[in-house]
Amino acid sequence: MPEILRIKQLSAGYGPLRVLHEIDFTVSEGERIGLVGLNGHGKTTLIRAITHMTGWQQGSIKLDGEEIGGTRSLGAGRRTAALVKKGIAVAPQGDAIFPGLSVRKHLECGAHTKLAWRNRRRRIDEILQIFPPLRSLQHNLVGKLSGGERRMVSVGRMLMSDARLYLIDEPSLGLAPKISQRVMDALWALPVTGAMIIAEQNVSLLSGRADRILGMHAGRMRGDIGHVELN
Amino acid sequence: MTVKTYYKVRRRPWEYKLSPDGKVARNRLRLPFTRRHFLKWRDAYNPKSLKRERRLADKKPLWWTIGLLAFVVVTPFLSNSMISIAAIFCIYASINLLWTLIVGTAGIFSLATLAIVGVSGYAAAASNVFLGLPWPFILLVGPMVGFVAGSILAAPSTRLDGLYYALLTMGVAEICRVFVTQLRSLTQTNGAITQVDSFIPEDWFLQRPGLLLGFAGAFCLLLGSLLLWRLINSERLGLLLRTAKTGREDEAFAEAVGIDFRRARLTVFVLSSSALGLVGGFYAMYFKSISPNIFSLDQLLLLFAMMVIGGLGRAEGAVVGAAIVTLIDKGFIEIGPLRIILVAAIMLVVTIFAREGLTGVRDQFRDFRKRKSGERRAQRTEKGGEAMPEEAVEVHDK
Amino acid sequence: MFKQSRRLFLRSSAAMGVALSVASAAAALEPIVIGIPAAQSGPVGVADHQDWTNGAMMAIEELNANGGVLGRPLEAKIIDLDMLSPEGNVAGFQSLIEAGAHAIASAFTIIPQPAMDTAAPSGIPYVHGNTSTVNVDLYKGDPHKYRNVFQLDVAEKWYGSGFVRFMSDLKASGQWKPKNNKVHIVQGQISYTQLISQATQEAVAQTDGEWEVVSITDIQFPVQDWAPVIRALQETDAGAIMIDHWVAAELAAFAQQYAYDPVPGALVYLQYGPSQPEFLDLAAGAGEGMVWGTVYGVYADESGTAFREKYKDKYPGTMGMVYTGGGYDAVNILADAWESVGDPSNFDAVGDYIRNIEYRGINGFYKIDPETNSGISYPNMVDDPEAGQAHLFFQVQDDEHRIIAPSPFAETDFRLAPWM
Amino acid sequence: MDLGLIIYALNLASIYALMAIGISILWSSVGMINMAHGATFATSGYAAWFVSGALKPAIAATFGKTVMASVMMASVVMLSAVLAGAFCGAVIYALAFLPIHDKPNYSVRSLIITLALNIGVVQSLLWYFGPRNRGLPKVFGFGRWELLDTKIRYDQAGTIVGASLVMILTLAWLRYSRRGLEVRAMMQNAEGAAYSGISRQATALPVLMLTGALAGVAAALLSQTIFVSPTAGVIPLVKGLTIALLGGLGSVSGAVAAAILIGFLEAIVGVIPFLGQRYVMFATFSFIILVLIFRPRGIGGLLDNTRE
Repeated sequence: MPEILRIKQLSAGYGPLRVLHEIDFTVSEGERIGLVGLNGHGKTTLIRAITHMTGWQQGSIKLDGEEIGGTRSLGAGRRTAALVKKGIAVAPQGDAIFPGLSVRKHLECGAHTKLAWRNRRRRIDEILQIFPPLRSLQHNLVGKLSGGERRMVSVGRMLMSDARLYLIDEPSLGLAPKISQRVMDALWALPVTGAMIIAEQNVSLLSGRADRILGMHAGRMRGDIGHVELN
Repeated sequence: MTVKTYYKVRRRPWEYKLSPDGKVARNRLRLPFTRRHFLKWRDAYNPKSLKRERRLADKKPLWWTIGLLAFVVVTPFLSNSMISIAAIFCIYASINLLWTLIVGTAGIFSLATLAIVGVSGYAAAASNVFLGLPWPFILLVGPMVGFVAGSILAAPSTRLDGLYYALLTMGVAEICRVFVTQLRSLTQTNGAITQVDSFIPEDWFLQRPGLLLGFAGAFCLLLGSLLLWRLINSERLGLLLRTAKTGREDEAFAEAVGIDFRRARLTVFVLSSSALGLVGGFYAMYFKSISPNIFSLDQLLLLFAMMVIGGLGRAEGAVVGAAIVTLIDKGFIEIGPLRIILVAAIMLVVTIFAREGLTGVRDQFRDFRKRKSGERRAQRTEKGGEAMPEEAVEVHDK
Repeated sequence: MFKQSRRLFLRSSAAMGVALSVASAAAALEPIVIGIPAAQSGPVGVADHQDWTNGAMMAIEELNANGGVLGRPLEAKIIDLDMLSPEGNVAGFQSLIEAGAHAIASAFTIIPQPAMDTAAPSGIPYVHGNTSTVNVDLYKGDPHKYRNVFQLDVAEKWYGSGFVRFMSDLKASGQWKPKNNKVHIVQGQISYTQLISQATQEAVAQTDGEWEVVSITDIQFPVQDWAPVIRALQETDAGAIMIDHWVAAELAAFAQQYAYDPVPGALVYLQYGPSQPEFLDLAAGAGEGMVWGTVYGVYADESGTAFREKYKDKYPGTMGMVYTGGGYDAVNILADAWESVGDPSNFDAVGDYIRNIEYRGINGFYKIDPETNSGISYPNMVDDPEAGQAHLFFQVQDDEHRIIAPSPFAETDFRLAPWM
Repeated sequence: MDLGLIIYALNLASIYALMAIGISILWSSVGMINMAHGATFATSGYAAWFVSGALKPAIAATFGKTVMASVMMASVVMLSAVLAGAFCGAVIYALAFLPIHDKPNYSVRSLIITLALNIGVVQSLLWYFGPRNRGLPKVFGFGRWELLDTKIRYDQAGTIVGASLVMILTLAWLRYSRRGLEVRAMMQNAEGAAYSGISRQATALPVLMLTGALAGVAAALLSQTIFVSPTAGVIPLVKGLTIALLGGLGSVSGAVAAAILIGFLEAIVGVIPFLGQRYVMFATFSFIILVLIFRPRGIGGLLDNTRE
């Protein structure tokens, strides 16, 4: 299996303050990886560092064998858009949504490649298939939707363009158990090429479905912890 | 086996330290009626020599004293026009200090500063010219009107967001200007009130002794503004406000733990407004006249340029900026419009490169140096380079 | 003494390479400095001040070409005056006095008191064209203190009575038959325009019904669109319209819009603004037939025409009709005074000379009225055409300013405007 | 209230709206209060004057006094103003956005830089071109129509129609084009936009150029009624800013509504006998202050969702 993402010795943080310490891991084609850890132990920072939202000072990140961003990054989202275009699709924590756009328009925003833009109508229909509740809401403003629906829109937007790597940050956060279960079910059922990383606090939503589960603790990677209960 | 290199951690070897007698208890001066001290002396034992050392932790008061003393000593020997410029500088610097109190300490983005100066100046001048009050009352009427104007203006500040409030105050200034120029009784003089009585005797006006007297007055005004700045920022009020310096969440937090944040802000606003009223009265007396130009946008922008060049929110920024811009604007009138372009260019360059104006350059450079040394340390240590706590400074990252 | 001789040495050594001539001998002496405070960066008055500076520079160059004054060259010291604020006026005048100016020649300032107060203590001769009553009042308040502050022209209030006199004369001469006796005044908000409006209303009231002010419309600088004003003019349908505003560009905009929608048969009087060079360029033909006036304008007689030609040679394009001549005359008057007093540093002697001056310049005859320390206006104050500065009335004819009144100085007759 | 007054009000409103939506779009997408909008206005006016003056002989030589000549002249004026406005936008991008957009205090610092640019450009224009006003060639020609007993000047009609057309085009571009979608996404959530592959640096340039071009159009249109001068941009800037704020900074439809409101307010105050023209500014600002006191976020919140 070819490698999609290889992270070596990544240390990231805010200024001199380190949050992540020497993260090392690789993701191969077709893998679905769960990233578990308690609140504040670096899951979100890791995802933000990969997308250059948070600066990192040391290490290397390779996407498909190609170095992205050199050995350090200023963060601040300066290169995020460029990375997204290179094939990293992100559904960030807390739904980066556009409240004034309709669901359809919102999904269109995700079609950033030429191909996706040309096929955007068909794609949107496909995504509406994946998330049936959105079908009746497709002309409503996203700002007026409920939390679960917003999360679906956010994930749907992520899926609009083909990417090599999908990063999903805490899809169940703040949702009622039933709805979060439904979102997770849809996520695991996605027909995804490339690889996917789902960060999650609730390990029960991952176990049994993820190919691997990686643990994060105090800003360090705990390695593959398999399917053990984590507490 | 690798050879380890040790880096020396330096601790300000250049700093001058006093070595007091270790047996005598420390005797410190206090500001009257307060628990505050004039200077921030810090005692420590030198770990090597085990001697008691005393250093001044905050050297700003020292620099202030030296700077102001030099200024007041040198000015009387200058030419007439330079003395005038010095006096104008004092007036502008006072206005800017008080404005800084409003914008920086109280966190209310008001653009009505000059409007308050103008309204109180007009009221004070009118009380003298039309009601015949003798000149000492100008210094009473000014602050009173400033107090009222400040109270009225302060009311919407809690309701409106920064930018909207800024615009509202700009509108107030414009309304004042239009109103004054419309006043039929002032038509003769284009809306200006002239021939205001002054603390400068009529015969001395704009001549050597009068200029010096005027300068002395303006300098006292500047000292007064500095004192007010110091009192507000070091007293309870300033401490209260500093608990919620950084943003909305902090504000909510401060409110939640029982700090009446709004009240503190409004108090600072009204206090500064009263002081601005005094400046307005002084302005009318100093020039014996006051014109609607004080409400104009150009004048406001000039003052804003001063604060920006010096550094928004800092006392020294307000004064240094006022010095630079006043000197260019009033001192270089021979080069015509070029001088305004020069001011704009300085403003542009300072803002692009310095995040907090000229007086913030030192801090910015230190932050930069700290970050760099932190990064270097991270690179040469094997274990990822944990930052030392003292280096973990707040770096404004987006 | 030492300083002077050192400077002399420096100057002469600098001039070593140049062949010695009379002119360079004059240049070797300490120059006489004329301070010119001119607004260059402010929002108003920049064009007028430019005119004044141009006129003054022309006079200085001419005088220097003729060997200077008292054998000394003249030198202009020009500073950028912020004439709207007290501190700006004070700073400007102080710096001129300190730079060693021997006199100050200024077009005008908006708030005269700080400027006068700065100039007065030093006793420096300060000649200007403020055209303002405030000056006169200040002078009357303390004639000794302001003794050397001379307003070369007259206070603005004469514009009012002068205009009414002009209308009556024009009517009497039969060149214009007004369709009714109504006068419609459109007034700006600054003291200048307000005082002119008041004076006009008073003068109209004294005509016993020959004229009647029926409507007054207020405008506010800057006027973005004259449509509401033109509507008001249409509604009033007066026989004479006075646009009492001073910004040339806005008057040109008025002319353009008025050309679409004229009030038939009305005489349109634009007060002073069209004197500025830009009016004709901007109106682009729409100003045809409009009348304007000035109490301080360049004559079209022999000397005036010669001056106009010289000026146009030096500064091509449309010429300003007021302050060009004003600046030129002011410098010549100062030169006269210095020539006969002999010592430019003796301010009071120079002031005394100007107080008693009788000088015929290109803007008319200069004589200082001791009551007001300012000029005398013909025919408003005196009946002799050569005893004061004529209150000139111009009409735009064939895209040029032509003087149509008062009769001794008229170039041509009044012509009916296209809409009359 | 008759038709003439309505035309006058609409004329004012269309110029104000052109300025205000530029300021509004810029604030909500790039997060910048553009104080250099007035300088852009003045510069565009001068560019149109300069280019049309330079090309006048060539056009006269090629087309003579035909209709084609005036059409050419009109397009030269509009085009040069628009291009100059867009160029100013690019300069603002290079000075006030690129160096600091990811640095601390960006919003305040960009405001200050644009303010400095405004002061500097206005004084440079005054210094270089002198204080004299300049007249642009009449894009819509001289003359007027009589419609329902009301006289409508060509330039009034042209301004209203032209400005509306430009605004409709702008709004359509925002609504239907891909770039427009990106801009709208950025207006609503900058970080989310970055995650959608919309780069702030890449989008800010066209936005700044577009708003600059809008100011250029406004300059060319307003200069049909008044003239080009260095300080010509001051009033449009102040009016544009206040109207953008009244419209609830960041809301395009709010800005248009506010512009129409203020246009009519000014027209009506101007004809009320005891108020008249001299109280127009007074009334405008009082009205805006009143609205802000009762609706602290302007009137835009009524119309759509804006960026917080």
